[in-house]
This record gives sequence, structure tokens and C-alpha cells, in this order.
Amino acid sequence: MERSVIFAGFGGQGLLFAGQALARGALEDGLEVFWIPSYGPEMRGGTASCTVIVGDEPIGSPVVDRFDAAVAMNLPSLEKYGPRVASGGLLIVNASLVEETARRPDIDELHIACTELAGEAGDDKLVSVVALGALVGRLDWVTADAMEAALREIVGKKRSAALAADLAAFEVGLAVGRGERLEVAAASR
Amino acid sequence: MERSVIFAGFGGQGLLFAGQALARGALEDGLEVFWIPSYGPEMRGGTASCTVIVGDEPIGSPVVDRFDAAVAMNLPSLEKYGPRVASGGLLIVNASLVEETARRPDIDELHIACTELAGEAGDDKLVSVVALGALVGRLDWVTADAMEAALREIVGKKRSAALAADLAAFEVGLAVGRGERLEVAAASR
Amino acid sequence: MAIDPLATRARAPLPPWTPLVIAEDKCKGCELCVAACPKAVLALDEGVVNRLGYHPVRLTDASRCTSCAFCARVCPDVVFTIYAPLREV
Amino acid sequence: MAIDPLATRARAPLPPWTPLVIAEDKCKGCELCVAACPKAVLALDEGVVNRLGYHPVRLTDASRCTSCAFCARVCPDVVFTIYAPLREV
Amino acid sequence: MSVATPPRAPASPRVIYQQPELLSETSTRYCPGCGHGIIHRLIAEVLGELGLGPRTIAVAPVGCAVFAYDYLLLDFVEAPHGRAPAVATGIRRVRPDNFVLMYQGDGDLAAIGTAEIVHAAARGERITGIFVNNGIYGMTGGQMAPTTLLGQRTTSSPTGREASLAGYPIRITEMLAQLPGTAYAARGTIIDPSSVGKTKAMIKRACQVQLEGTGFALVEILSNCPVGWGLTAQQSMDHIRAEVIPAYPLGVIIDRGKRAVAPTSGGEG
Amino acid sequence: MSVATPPRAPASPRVIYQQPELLSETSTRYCPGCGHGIIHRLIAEVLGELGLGPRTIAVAPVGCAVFAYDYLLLDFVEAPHGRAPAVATGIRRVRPDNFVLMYQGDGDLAAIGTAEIVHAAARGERITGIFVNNGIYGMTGGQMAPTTLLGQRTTSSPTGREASLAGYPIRITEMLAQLPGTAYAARGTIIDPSSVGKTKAMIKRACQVQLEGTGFALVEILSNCPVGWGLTAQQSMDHIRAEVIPAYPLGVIIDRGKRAVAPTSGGEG
Amino acid sequence: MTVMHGTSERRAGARRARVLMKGNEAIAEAAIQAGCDAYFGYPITPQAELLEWMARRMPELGRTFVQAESELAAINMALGAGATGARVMVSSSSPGISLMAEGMSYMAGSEIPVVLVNVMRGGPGLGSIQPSQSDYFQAVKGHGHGDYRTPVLAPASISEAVDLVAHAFELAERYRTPVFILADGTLGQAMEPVELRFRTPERRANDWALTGADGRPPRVVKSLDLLPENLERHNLALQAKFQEIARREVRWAGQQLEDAEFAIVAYGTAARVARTAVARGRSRGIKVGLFRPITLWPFPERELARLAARLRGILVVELSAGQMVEDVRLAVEGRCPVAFHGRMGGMIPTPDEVVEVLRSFQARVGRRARRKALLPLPAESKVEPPSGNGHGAVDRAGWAPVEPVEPSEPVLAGGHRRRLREVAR
Amino acid sequence: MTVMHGTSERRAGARRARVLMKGNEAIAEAAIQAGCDAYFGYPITPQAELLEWMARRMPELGRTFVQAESELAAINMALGAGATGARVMVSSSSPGISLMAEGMSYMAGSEIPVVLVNVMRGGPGLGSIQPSQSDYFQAVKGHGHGDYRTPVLAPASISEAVDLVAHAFELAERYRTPVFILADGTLGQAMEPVELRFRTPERRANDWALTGADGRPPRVVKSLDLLPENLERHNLALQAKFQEIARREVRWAGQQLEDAEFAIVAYGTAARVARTAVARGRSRGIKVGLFRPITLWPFPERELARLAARLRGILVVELSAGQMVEDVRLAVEGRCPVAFHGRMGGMIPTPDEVVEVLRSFQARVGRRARRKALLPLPAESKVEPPSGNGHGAVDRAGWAPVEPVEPSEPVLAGGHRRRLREVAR
Ligand SMILES: Cc1ncc(C[n+]2csc(CCOP(=O)(O)OP(=O)(O)O)c2C)c(N)n1
Ligand SMILES: Cc1ncc(C[n+]2csc(CCOP(=O)(O)OP(=O)(O)O)c2C)c(N)n1
Ligand code: SF4
Ligand code: SF4
Ligand code: SF4
Ligand code: SF4
Ligand code: SF4
Ligand code: SF4
Ligand SMILES: [Mg+2]
Ligand SMILES: [Mg+2]
Repeated sequence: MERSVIFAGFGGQGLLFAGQALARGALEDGLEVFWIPSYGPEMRGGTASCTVIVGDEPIGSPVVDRFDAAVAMNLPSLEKYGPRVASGGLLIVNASLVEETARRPDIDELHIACTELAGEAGDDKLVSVVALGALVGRLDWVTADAMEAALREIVGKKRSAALAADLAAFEVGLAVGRGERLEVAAASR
Repeated sequence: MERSVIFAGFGGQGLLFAGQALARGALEDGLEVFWIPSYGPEMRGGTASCTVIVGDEPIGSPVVDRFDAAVAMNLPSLEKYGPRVASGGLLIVNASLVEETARRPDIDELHIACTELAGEAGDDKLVSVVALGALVGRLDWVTADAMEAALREIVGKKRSAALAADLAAFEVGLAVGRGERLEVAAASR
Repeated sequence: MAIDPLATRARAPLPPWTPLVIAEDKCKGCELCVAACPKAVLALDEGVVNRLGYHPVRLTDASRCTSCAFCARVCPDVVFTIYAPLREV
Repeated sequence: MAIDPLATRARAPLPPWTPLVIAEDKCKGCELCVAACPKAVLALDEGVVNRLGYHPVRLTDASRCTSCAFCARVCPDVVFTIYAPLREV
Repeated sequence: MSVATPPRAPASPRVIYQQPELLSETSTRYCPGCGHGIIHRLIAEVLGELGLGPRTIAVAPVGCAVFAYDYLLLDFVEAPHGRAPAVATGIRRVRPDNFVLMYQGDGDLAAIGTAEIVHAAARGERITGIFVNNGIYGMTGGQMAPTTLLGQRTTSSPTGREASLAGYPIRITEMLAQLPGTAYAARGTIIDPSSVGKTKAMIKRACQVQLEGTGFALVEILSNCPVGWGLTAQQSMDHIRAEVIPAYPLGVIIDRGKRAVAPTSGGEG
Repeated sequence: MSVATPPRAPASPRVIYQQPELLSETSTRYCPGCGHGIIHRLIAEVLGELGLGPRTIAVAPVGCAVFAYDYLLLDFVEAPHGRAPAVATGIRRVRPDNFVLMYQGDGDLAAIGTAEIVHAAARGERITGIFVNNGIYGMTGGQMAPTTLLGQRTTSSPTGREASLAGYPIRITEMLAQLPGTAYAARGTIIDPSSVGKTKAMIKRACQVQLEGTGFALVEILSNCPVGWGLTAQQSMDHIRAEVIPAYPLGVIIDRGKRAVAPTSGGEG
Repeated sequence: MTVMHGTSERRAGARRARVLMKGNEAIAEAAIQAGCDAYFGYPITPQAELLEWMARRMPELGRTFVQAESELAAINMALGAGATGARVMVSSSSPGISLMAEGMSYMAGSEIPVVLVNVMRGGPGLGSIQPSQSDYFQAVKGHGHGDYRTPVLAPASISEAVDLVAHAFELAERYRTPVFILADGTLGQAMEPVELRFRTPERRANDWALTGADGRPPRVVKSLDLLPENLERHNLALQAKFQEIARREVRWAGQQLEDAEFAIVAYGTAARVARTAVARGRSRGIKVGLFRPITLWPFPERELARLAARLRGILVVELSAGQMVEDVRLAVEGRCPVAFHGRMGGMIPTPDEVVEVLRSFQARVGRRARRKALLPLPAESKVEPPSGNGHGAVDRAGWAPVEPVEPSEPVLAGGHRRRLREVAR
Repeated sequence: MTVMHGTSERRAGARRARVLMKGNEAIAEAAIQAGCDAYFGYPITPQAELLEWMARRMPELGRTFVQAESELAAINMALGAGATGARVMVSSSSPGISLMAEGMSYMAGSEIPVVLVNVMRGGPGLGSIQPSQSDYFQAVKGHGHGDYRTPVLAPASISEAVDLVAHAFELAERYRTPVFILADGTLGQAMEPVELRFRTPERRANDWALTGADGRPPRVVKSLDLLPENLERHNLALQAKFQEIARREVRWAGQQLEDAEFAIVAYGTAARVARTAVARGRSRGIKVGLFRPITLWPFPERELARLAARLRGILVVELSAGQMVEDVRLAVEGRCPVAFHGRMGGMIPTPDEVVEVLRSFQARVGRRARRKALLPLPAESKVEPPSGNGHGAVDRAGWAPVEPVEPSEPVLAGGHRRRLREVAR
């Protein structure tokens, strides 16, 4: 079974990083995974996105008709990818920047004030890590342990302060995703 | 019927010119004709040659297995093209530079002291024009009138001295080719 | 046409007047204008994220702006329109 | 090796001696050597056509040749081999 | 988008600065603080002031400025990477009455397009070239350019450019200025309001040179690439002042004036 | 073929001049009086004297000298037209202990290969280049080259080169000499015994520069193309003296000596 | 249109205006007479005389001649001039053509008309300067990157080259596309009598060309679009154009195909050899005809497919290791055996050599037919009188009738075809 | 060898050493591990990371990295380095590859080994930087001038790319030829788990390479020969080599072909889409399998021909307007209908889209079969157990047996074939 998620938002929100962390988490869990960014000049200044496909078998098609999950970190991303979430799928929206909703009763829509939560965890730039945590917490595609190992691996030991911040942001998101912090997550509509 | 002749010798002997004159003569006579030089760096300093194919219908193949006639203005040319003259064909050899013969009883081999004859006509550089005259005189592929018109056309009116020399050299060769000046033309063996 | 030399100096604009207009949605928050402003009256508005995802620049004190257009000269995104300073009539 | 500095000067060649040898079949009759020869002792042999189709150069007066090798220096076709001049022993 | 009319000002106040007419309303795809935007604006201003917009045929490079045609309201053709001078030559020769402008980055002009720029200059083509030297390949992700400074880190010189492996920076505008076909060559920058003004004057002169028909004209502009350099926009301007200008001195390198070697015959035939 | 032993001289006389060992016995395909032959011989002499023959990897151009490998007894690779400096760079980098020689005509080096020569010089590649400037495309039948003099008739400038249409001659060696990677650049000729000697000294120095490891070395040689110029061999030499040298002055243009900008690290990696 | 096979008419007006011209020069003059505004080139054998002719004539006429610093520069000068709507020609020979791959792809992508002449020589690499046809693949399939096709015209005589030059400009401008003329060293270097039937195609209104945005919105000539959806749309429009060309612009000529059991398929110089070989083969009892593609792309595939169905075999003759033979096989698709004979590196097969190959092919096909009963000659195979194929490209002697046939495979499936239809040109 | 379709074994050793690597970087590191001595390149999206990886790693290892001034320079630096026998890689993307046409032709002609990676993007012209397969023709047919072929390897996963890099060096050196690796933007930009199964091919004695004529006669690496007879001989030797490669080096992989009525033929990224489409198609009742060429040249034509004989139809899927489909048709030669579905300009078809096309194709083929009775499924069509095709390039899941078949047309006739035989390699 292949499951796909797209992370989308402004460049600079750390979306590619979040996607890579998820991919590495999947690897840690012994899964197959495929990560592909939108690349090229539009990366700079404009919008950024990446797709992660996780599966038990080597990933086939790199293109996804409908996403099992989407993380929309700004309004254009919500507008673009909200409609492309598969029925029954998950949509995470960065409530710190976006007030709109996807108006899709058939999906699980989670609005999270990523900036505030990231700030609470120590660094309000780590918005995508919060969203990643929520995704992992909500869907259980990858274990939280694997994700932590992945973050440790990617961020590296040398930058321990950065690592601590990332782990904290991830934990906050995880809690939200698991429904342990209901107050900051707003369901759709 | 297509008929082919190759003019071959050293660069600087005027072989391409002679071939072109023949081609233009053919044109004057309303025939079809095809002229192709050996081209490229080996033209300079080394050897030069050109092939002329004359016919009643547009010329087909530009390559010739066996030549109906060959003009060999130096020894390497005799060695190379002597054997490629078709049986019954004509071989004209520049006796001023070449003493050897093709040893081919099956062809008409004409040895002409081109330098001397050209000198006699006024310019001892015009060796190939003498040979051309002989060819035309011997074979009648093209009329002498057409050849004269062709030379006039090519050499041009402005260079009347050059034209006169060319015409004279051609006439001498023509006479030899027609057998009117037997003393300077030696048949093979 | 960058500067219209034929524009009449006579008609002063009616108040309220502003020395410059900021095309907020074109600003990319690079702060080049902030550094270039001799009067230090430009600053990013950290509270806002514009259409492009940046904090746009704001004129913090219109009264101190001299319409020198330094900001406009260094701005890569043609965010500014500058008006002649108000004449004390 | 262009010039062998170790070559002994002691052993003079036996006569008949020649200051230079011309590789006749390599000559292209360009006459650069003719122009370069300070003694004017080189000329084309118009009576001969060599393997390449040119009139090769000839040393017209060996006795006046000084073995200066100017001809060899300008010859593009390495036609000359030059020997040291005969010493009046 | 905000409109550039001041609020509640019925009689229009005198505009000191506004968006040049030859610049489109579109937001550029350039990163925040990128000099390409400033330079585009200067071109629009100069062409506007000289009234050349309707006569201009422009050539876009391959580099971050590849979308120049989206921003400058001019007839445009897109050249293959580095070949703008050849493309401009083609236009020049068949359209003697048009104004021909080309825009190139340093990778475009000084690396892959070296032969084309040298020969366009050698031919003295009546072309005005804008050469944006940001010492890096911006568009492809910040690799080393021929103009990258020694020691500068880029994605393809991760430990800093080393002469023994990657050679020396090239001052190509000085090289081109040597050619008699080059009527005008200058180097400016855009690090502050004053240098922006001077650069604009250079661009204007380079355009006039084309109109005078005396030969090839080029303005090199030391620009920045905050993203590629890993600096903020303002830091990048400071870096130009401190490091780049010493290596690439500013000023007019050559201006043969009207006495320049003019074409021996009338036109471009 | 005649053998270079003097007739009837039992004890071998002292040889003052003979065919260099690195030159093959083959007659060249060059036209009578063509300078390429002289220059080949000088190269053979210099490499022989420096003992570099067995270490040399040479790069042949596309031009009349394309057959250089038939005449010089060296390891050779044939470069595409104009690309010899890139080809030589490739060799240089993977064979740090070999001597790398390249030979180029003016069409090859100064037209199609402009980018490659500029950047090989800019990188300061340890390569020795021989640049035969005969002001024409010899091999293809005498067309105009970038170095063709103004007013000179060629098969592609039948009424004489006109600057307005075909641009100005390029002094590319001077341009290259500007680059810090160029350790040595000089211009010689081969019009008489004395200039042949001086040119040989330049070639020798250009080879030594490579051995010293200080950068790129180039010797431009003003040569002739009697066939392309429509002159006899000697007339062509006179033409060089009268017309070409004034436009392309002889001499050492730069010799940074041992103090040249040496590679910052040891080798070619 | 072609004069190569013209016979009786030709002799009739024997002394009418014909001039002896070198192929390279005739092509150049034909371009000039066709109204060529600008020529850009770089010297290379065996096409140097083309450039030299232009160097002399164009300035005389006040038109543009530039000897570029390289083939790369030449093709990009053409790109610039072409983008203004000028009539532009570029010429080179094989290695120089390789250097133009990027430029050609750009021009195809940004729909800039230009005529590019390749006077082919032997390869690969520096190869030789002797005639060859080994750039067929390059011209017809894969020169530059990306999905594009270039019309390729292959003259077999100098007179035909003259005709095709004007036609090439027409195609280039009608379809806004680069067009190849694929000649070879023989055609470039030879002299033949040329009838001065020059032609100047009409100019069309170029509502896309760059002239300065004076009183109209700016125009952009480009191939870039970073949005895949847009770039696909652009590509679909290009493909629709290519299909239109494929439908409308096929040219070929036949000779003695009416009763033929075998056909030689050959173009250019190889077709001349084949023509002589056909005559000799006939005189030796082989019922053979000549099928000569004049457009190599679009390849006359329907016509050949139809012909193949009633042949016992096809022999493809090329001055190459076998390139066009792939297109022949794609057209024939097993309808009859296809054999190949080629020479390389500047060699040209002699007519006798071809007849020899034909003989041995005939013998093998005979055996094969008996063994596999694969090749019954269609009983209804009927000879029709000579007639045009709609484009005037009929050789005067001999002709094989062409009726519209169903396109052979591949079927363009589903979405692709639909999208193609959706795109208006 | 390929890991793309690997399934159970994979899960078994789930936690064994795998790293997440970007395709571009994995290719670069694979080259390094394969002993690459020198890399020459020029930045271009979407392959820039390959160059950047080399920029970092090669100097660390004391090997050669040069960022050339252009792609032209890069390929010619490779030519020089390759001529000394060094193991050399060059990479670029579509427009940059076009600029290498002349250099590649020279290297093919002068038999210089080099590996050239093309991370394809949308074209033509500047096009886009999104993935595409529209340089198939270029790589497989007509890049440079002259008669030559380049082996072309097309990985469909990053792990396979790693394997094929080492294999490419082997091929390049064994046959003294440039070799293409044809990837696309997806493969270059994506990250996948890669098993670190790097491999260093053995070095061979290079008795032709340039090292300085020290104690041996000088060597010349060149492609020029002005004597047509000689150049033809050289070309015949090259052709003999290409035939040997065609005979020995074909690679392909199959999946669920045993009982297939339809096959999708696709390579690279398109094959990944096809793989998912096959699974979905099967789940919707279409008996479909996947035939995935790994070598695009030599194309697995015999294998596909044999397969085609027992299929009802073949659907070719490409990220192009239809290029490989020509080689498929050449192989199939009418044995079954061939349909095509492609996307362009950076678009990638979705699996559902492919299934949809397959369905409509199925419907049309059904009608067609009834009408023309063209397509009886061979009764003896028998499924054999998975086994190798001799080169280890078998996908783990699914396999179609290959038995040697007679080569299809064209017959190489007479002299040509004979001359080919005469030439010793
Ligand atoms: C033939 C070719 N090679 C490489 C590229 C990739 N490419 C695009 S832009 C660019 C360089 C940009 O650098 P520069 O010219 O300095 O412009 P900047 O982006 O810095 O403004 C390159 C190499 C290309 N598009 N075409
Ligand atoms: C790509 C390419 N373009 C053009 C040619 C044709 N060509 C061969 S030699 C040459 C120029 C030779 O001129 P130059 O370099 O000055 O050498 P010369 O013959 O004068 O010594 C040219 C253009 C070629 N072989 N390859
Ligand atoms: S006009 Fe001058 S003072 Fe006013 S904001 Fe701009 S820079 Fe500052
Ligand atoms: S310079 Fe322009 S874009 Fe930058 S912050 Fe100021 S207004 Fe915004
Ligand atoms: S060695 Fe000197 S004197 Fe003797 S022939 Fe030669 S140039 Fe003349
Ligand atoms: S210079 Fe050499 S080739 Fe020329 S004439 Fe003298 S000996 Fe002969
Ligand atoms: S990458 Fe650099 S040059 Fe390009 S837009 Fe961004 S800052 Fe400007
Ligand atoms: S053409 Fe010119 S350069 Fe070439 S060999 Fe002849 S004289 Fe020398
Ligand atoms: Mg740059
Ligand atoms: Mg020259």
C-alpha cells in the first residue's frame, strides 16, 4: 500500500526539510519511500512543495492523482491541494497564516496554529516541523521513534541546539496530531 | 549513352579547368553533363583530378566504374587510372612527364608531349588544354565549335591574350587527336 | 517615463497628503530601502504577511520623509511611488 | 637533435666533400631557401620534376656555400642536411 | 495590488518617482533584494526617457533574467544560454532601424558565451549590452562563475574557489574594451542610491552610443545574489562594496566618443 | 627518398643541421613554402633539445595542421575544431606528469575556439600552445579569419575585409596575456632565418614555463598561406614583414617568470 | 519539378537557357533569388563555395552576409534574424551541423523559420570531406533535444536543389519551422546544367515577428515555459503542426514502378546511382523500379507501404551504415522483405555493385518466398498512368500511382490523440 | 540487478544498510565508487546536484573535477582525458547535451570511452526543467553526425541508476565507446533508499591510450581519414563493434508478462508509472504486463518481437510525443497493434490515466481483431518460470521468457554484410 503526502507553502517555511525528515523516518522504519521536490527557480522566493510516498514495496509511479494527506502552509497551497486530497484523507492547514478552510466534509481537516506552537516549542520558524509532527501523530504511517531518529540523523549531533528545537517542535505537533492538545487544532468547517 | 572521362595529374596543371571546359562544351552542344572534382586539402600541392560524364539524358550515377577515357598528366595518374579505362577506351598520357605506358593493348593509348606542344602554341603551362584538344579530336563527344565557344565563355573576353593562348593550345591538341599531327602522338606499344 | 519634467508644480495636492505610496503586495521585505533611507523612517511590518509571503515595508513616520526617493532607487520591486514634498504655501 | 654540441670538430671528412645534401624528392620548389641564401648559390632545377611534381632546388656552387644553414632554417620541408665547412687544414 | 494614487488627493500631486511605463505590473520571480529587479527598472527608465521602447528588440539571456520579457514591455527573443550576442547580431543586421538591447548574466556572458561576446564586440556590432555580474550562477543554484572571487564558496567550489583548480576570475569587460569594435565599456554597481544613479547614466550612454552608430557598447553591473551568496540583501550589497569592487573597479573603461572607429561604409547591409 | 649521408665521406663529417628526430620522414601535405612546415620543425627541435618527446601528449587542431600527427612523432589526439584547449585541459588534469602541447591555427583558436582558449588561459592550465596565425582559413580554401587584416581579400571577403561588415582583426594574444593565468605569451614569425631563430627561442621558453608549472604559455607565430593569399612563398614572407607585423607586433608580450601566480596548491588533482 | 529524370522534353529544347553551376553555388543563388534576406555561415568543406557565393553576392545586393565566428554563432544569428521575420539561410557540413543542435531545437521550439543546408560528408567525428549520407538520423530524428521534427528535403540533382531551396523557404515560413536541406559532397561539388527556374515565394504577414512594440503589445519569441501544463499545451500545438506537415507535405518520385517486382529506395546521390542501377538491372532482366523520397521527413510512408504490398522486395541504398532503412521498415512493416546496401566514409557504390546486390537479394527472396509463402504478388496490382502526387514532385520518367491508404500503426491512443485534436494551431 | 520491482527479499532485510539519496547524488557517488578519475561538467537544472557532489568529493579524493566554461568545453575535456585512458564522466541535461553532439561524434569516431549522463528535461529549446523523455531520439539515433551508435542505459530507480553507472563504465571501456545514461528530472531530483552496492569495474590494459611515446611508437587517437577507402574500413570496424554490442549487451526487464494479453512498454520514470498502472489494470481485469527496456540501444528487439507475437496489443508509454515507439514498431513489425500514450513538457501521466488509455485500446483492438482477424493469440503461448536474460537485468517480480529468435528485417544485403564480416575488430 502506497500512501502519499504533499507539503506545500512558501519557500523558507522548511517544507522540503519536513518532507525529507518524513522520508528518512520511513527509511528508519524499514519502509520504501520516495521523496520528490518541486524544483527549480520557482523554489526561490515563490512557493515550495515536496511529495513523499511511503509504501511497503518499492514505489511505482512518482506522480500522485490524489494525495492521502496534504500539508498546506499558506493560502495558495490550500487552494491548490485542498481539492486534491483523497476522500477520507487528511488535510493539515497552517492556521497561523490561513483562515480559510477546504470545505470538504469528506476529509479530516486539521487547522493548526503552527507559528504559535513552534514559538511555544522554542523557535517560531519551525512551522513545518510542527505540521510534520501533527501528520505523524494523526496517521501513524511512520513511528514517532523513527521520526526522532530521523531528525537526529538529519540535523546532526553538532548542531544540538537546532536539534533540540526541532525535536520540541515535532513533539508539539505530534501531540496535536494525536489529539492530545485539542485546544489548538480546529477541525474543518 | 553516358560517356566518362577523368582528368588527373598534379595540382597546377590545369586539370579542373580542362574538365570544366569540356563540361561547358557539352552544354553548348545541348548535352547533359556532370563534372565533379576531387576536392579538399589534397587538391593543394598534391594531385588533382576531375571526372566529366557526358550523356544524352540527365546523368545518373556520379561514380564511374570504368572510364571511357582518361587523361593522365603524371605518372601516379597513369598508374592509378590506366587500369580503369574501359576496354576500347581512350587513354591520353602526358609524354612530356611520363615515359611509361599502360601496357593495355585493348585500349587506344595516345602519348602526347603536352608541354612542348603547349609551348609551341604559345604557353607551355597549358598542358591540360592540349590534352583536352586531343580528347575532343579523338572522340567527337563534343563538337570543336562548342569547345571553342566554351573556352571563349569561360576565359572571357577581357582576357583576350589568355583566350588566344587557350584556343591555340586547344587547336594543337585537336589536330593531334584527329591524327593530323601524327609525329608528336605516339600510340601505345 | 520616470520623471515627468512637464508636470506642473503649481497644483499642490489636497491634504491628507503622503510622500509615498507603498505597493504592499509587491514588497519582498528585502530591507534594502530600510538601509537606504537617510531618515530611517522605513521598517518591515512583522505582523503582516503579504500575498507573496513576506513582511511588507511601512513608512513609520510620514512627516520625516523628505521624498528623497532613495528608497525607490534601491528597491528591486518598484514598490514605491514618491510624491514631491508638501510646500509650505 | 638539431645541433649536436658534442660532435667532434677534429675529424674532417674525406673529400670529395659537400656542404649540404638536398633531399630532392622532398623539395617543393618554394624558393624560400633561394631567397634566404646569402651567397645566392641555390636555384631551382627547371629541367627536373620530382616525385611531388616540383622543380627541386640545387646547390649551384658548393665552393661558395658557407654552411650557414640559413636555407635549412627557412625550408618548410626539411630538405637540407648541412655539414660543417671544410677546414683549411 | 495597491494602486499608486495617493489617497484622497483630488488634484494630482507631482510625482517624483513612479513605476516606469516600460515595466510590467507583474511581480518578478527574483528573490528578495536581487539586483536584477533594480537593473530592469533602470533599463525601463532609460529606454523610456530616450523614447526607445517602441523601437527596441531585446534579447533575453538564460539565467535568472530569462524572464526579462515578462517584466520589460519590449519585443523580446529568448537566446540560448550564452548566445545573446549572436542572436542580437542577427537582429542587428536585418533590422538596421531598430534599437537592439541584450541582457546577460556573468555565467551567460563570461563562460559559455565568451566567443559570442568577444566576436560581437570585435565586429563592432551596434548593440547595447547589459552585463549583470553577480559572481555566481544564480538560476541553477549558486555555482561558481568565471567572475567568482578567489576563495569564494559556491555550490561548485564548496571550499572556496582555488586558482590551481578553478582558475582566476576574469575581467572580461576590460578584455572587450581592448577591441577596436567596442565603442563604450563601463562598470557600475547598484549597492546604494548613488551607485544606482551612476549606473543609470552608464546605461544611458551605452544606449546613445548605439544611436551614434560607433560600435559595440557594454555596461557591466556588479550585482548581488543574496540567495546564492548566503547573505541578506543588505549584507550582499556590503559585500560588493568590500570585496567585489576592489577586484572589479568601477568606472568608464572606454568611451571612444563620436570619434570611434565608425563603420567604413554606411550601414549594416 | 634521398638519404642525408654525404656522398663518399667515410668518416662522418660534423652535422650542423639535420632532420630532427621527432619529425617523421613523410612529406607533408602542406603547400610549397607554407610556414606550418617550418613551425613543425621548430617544435620537433625544441622538444628534442629538452628531451620532452617521450613525455609529450600533443593535441592537433582542425586546420591545415590537422595532420600534425603524421609529421611529429608524438602521442597525439585530434581535437574538434577550436576545442584543442579543452582537450588539452582534459589531458592536463589526468596526466600531471606529462608534457601537454597544443597546436592551433587562427581560425581554430581565435574564431570557433575563442571561449576555450580564453578559459584555458584563465584557469592557468599548464599547457604550451602554438598558435599559427596566417590570417586566413587555409584548409577550407582561404576564407577570412578573425585575424585577417582590414582590406585583405579572401574568398569570403572578396572585395577586402571591411570593418563595418566583418569587424576588426583581433589581437587575441594580447587579450590572453591580460589574464593572470597566462604565464607566458609571445609573438614571433618565420619570415627569415633570424626570425625563425627567435621564434624557436620563444617556443623553448613556452615549454619551460610549463615545466616550471606557473601557468598557461602561448606562442603566436605570424605565418603565411601563399595559396590562400595568392602570392608566391617569398612574396608571402615579404607581405608579413610589410603588412602583418605592423598590425601584430612581434615580441614577448608577457613573461611572468618564476614569480608567476603559481598554483595555490600542489598539483592538478 | 525534378529534372533529374526528365528526358525527352529536355532534349527538345536542348539549347535553351541552362547554365553550368556548382551545386553549392546554385543552392546559394537559388536562395538569393528566393529572396533570402540574410545568410550566416562558417567555412567548412565541402560547402565552402556556398558561403563564398553568399559572401560575394549578398553585400552586392545590400543584403546580410555574416561569416560567423562558429557554427554555434551562425545558427544563433539565424535565430535572431529569423525572429524578426527575415528570410534566413544557414549552411554547413556534418560536424558544423552537429554544433547547431541546440539552436535548431530552440528554433523549432520558438517556431522560427530558417533554412539549414547540410552538405554531408563522411563521419563520425572529423571523418572526411567526401560525400556521405550518414546524417540522415540526425536530420530526421534526433538532432536537438526535445519533441520536434524538422522537414527535410533531399535533392538528387542540382536543378532539383534549386527548386527545393525556394520550397524550403515556403515550408519554413508557412509552418514557422526550421527546414533542412540534406545534400552531400557530390551535389555540393559537382557541376551540372541548371535551368534558371528560380522562384521567389510570397512573403506572408508575420503577426508574430519582432519589429519593435510600436503601437502594439510587445511580442515574445521563446521556447521556455516552466509550467508543465503550459509547456505541454505548446508541445501539443507543435505536434499538431508536425502532423499537418506530415499530412500535406510529403514528396517523392518514382521510376519504372508500374510493373516492378523490386524497388530500390534511395535519395539524393544514392538515388542517382540507383537510377543507373535500375536501368542496368532492367537490361539484365530484373523488374526493378526506383522509389525516391524527396522529403525525408515527412517520409512518404503511406505511399511506400502501398507499394510494398505488391513488391517482392525492397532494396534500400544509402551512403551510410543504414539509417533511412529504419523509416523504410517502419513504412513497410513486414509487407515485403527489406534489404540494405550501403557504403560509408565517402565511398559511393557503383551501379554495377548495386545490381549485383539486387541479384543476390532476388535469389534470397526467391528462396524465402518458396519457404514461407510470404510474398505473393498481389494479383490486382495495376499500373496507372503517371500523375502528380499533389505537390508536383513527380519524376518525369516512370511513376507509381498513390492512393490514400489508412495510416499504419502506431495508433495514437486515447488522451494523446484527443489532446492533439483539442489544440487549435 | 534492478531493485525497483524487488519485493519480498526487500522487506525481509528491512533494516539493512540503505541510505536516502538524491538521484543526482547517487549517480555521482556511484561514479566515484566505480573509480571515475575525472568529471567535467557545467551547471544545469535538473542535474546540478550531480556536478555539485562531484565538486565536493572529487578534490577530496585527489581526483579531477573541472567546472568547464560550457558543455562544449566539458565534453571536449572528457575527450582529452578519455584519450589517455582515464575513467571519465560528464553530465548535463537536454540543452547542454545538444551542445555535445559534435564531441560525442568525435569520441565515437575515435573510440574514446566516456560516460555521459543526461538528466532529461522538457523541450524543445529552453523548454522547462521538469522531467521528460523527449531526448530518446537524440540519444538513440541522431545526436552527432555520422554513422555511429551509443549504448544507452535507462534506469528506472535510483538504485538501478547506481548499478548502471558501473555498468556504463564497463561498456565504455570494453567497447571503447561513449555511453549514455538516460535519466530524467524525476530520477535526478527524487530521493529513494539506495543500497550501497557500489562496484568498481576492473581496469583493462589500454594499449591505445595516450601516455607519451616513451619507449614505444607514438599513438594517435583520431577520427579523420581523408581516404574514403580507409575511412570506410574504419567505419566497418565501428559497425562490427556496434553489432557485437547489439548482440551481447541487450538488457530489459519484464513484469507479469506470463499470461499477458497486453504489454505496456516503457522505460525510466514512465516505467514506474506503468508498473503502478499494470497493478491497477490487473485489479480491473486487464491482463497486462510490463516490458521495460533497460538498454535503449541496443533495443531489446528480438525479445519484444517474440513477445509481440502472442499479445493482443502493446501500449507504449513515454514522457514524449512518441519516440521509443518507433523502435517498438520496428521490433514488432506488425505482429500486434502498437498504441502510444505520451505526455510532454514536464507532465507525467498518472497510473489511472494509463489504465484508461489501456482500456480504450483494449476496446479498439477487440473490434479490430474481429474485423481483420489479425490477432489470434498463439495457442502455444506458454508461461515459463522467471529466469535471467543472461545479463542479470531481470526484475524480480514477473518475467517473460526469451528464446533466441531470428533477427527481423532488414537483411543486410550483399557487399555490406560481407564487408562487415571481413573486418576484424
Ligand atoms: C546550454 C545550457 N547550459 C546550461 C543551462 C543552465 N543554466 C541556466 S541559467 C545558467 C547560468 C546562470 O548564471 P548567470 O548567467 O550568471 O545568470 P544569473 O542567474 O546569475 O543571473 C545556467 C548554467 C542552460 N539553460 N543551457
Ligand atoms: C566544426 C567545424 N567547423 C568547420 C570545420 C572546417 N574547417 C576545417 S579547418 C578550418 C579552419 C582552418 O583555419 P585555421 O585554423 O586558421 O588553420 P589553417 O588551415 O589556416 O592553418 C575550418 C573552418 C570543421 N572541420 N569543423
Ligand atoms: S523618500 Fe527618502 S526619506 Fe522618504 S522613505 Fe524613501 S528614502 Fe526614506
Ligand atoms: S526595497 Fe522594496 S522590496 Fe525591499 S523591502 Fe523595501 S519596498 Fe520591500
Ligand atoms: S648553407 Fe648558407 S650559403 Fe650554403 S646554400 Fe644554405 S644558405 Fe646558402
Ligand atoms: S625551401 Fe625547401 S622546399 Fe623550398 S625550394 Fe628550398 S629546399 Fe625546396
Ligand atoms: S538566485 Fe540570485 S540572481 Fe537569481 S533571483 Fe535569486 S538572488 Fe537574484
Ligand atoms: S592552404 Fe595555406 S596554410 Fe594550408 S598548407 Fe596551403 S599554404 Fe599552408
Ligand atoms: Mg550570475
Ligand atoms: Mg589560419
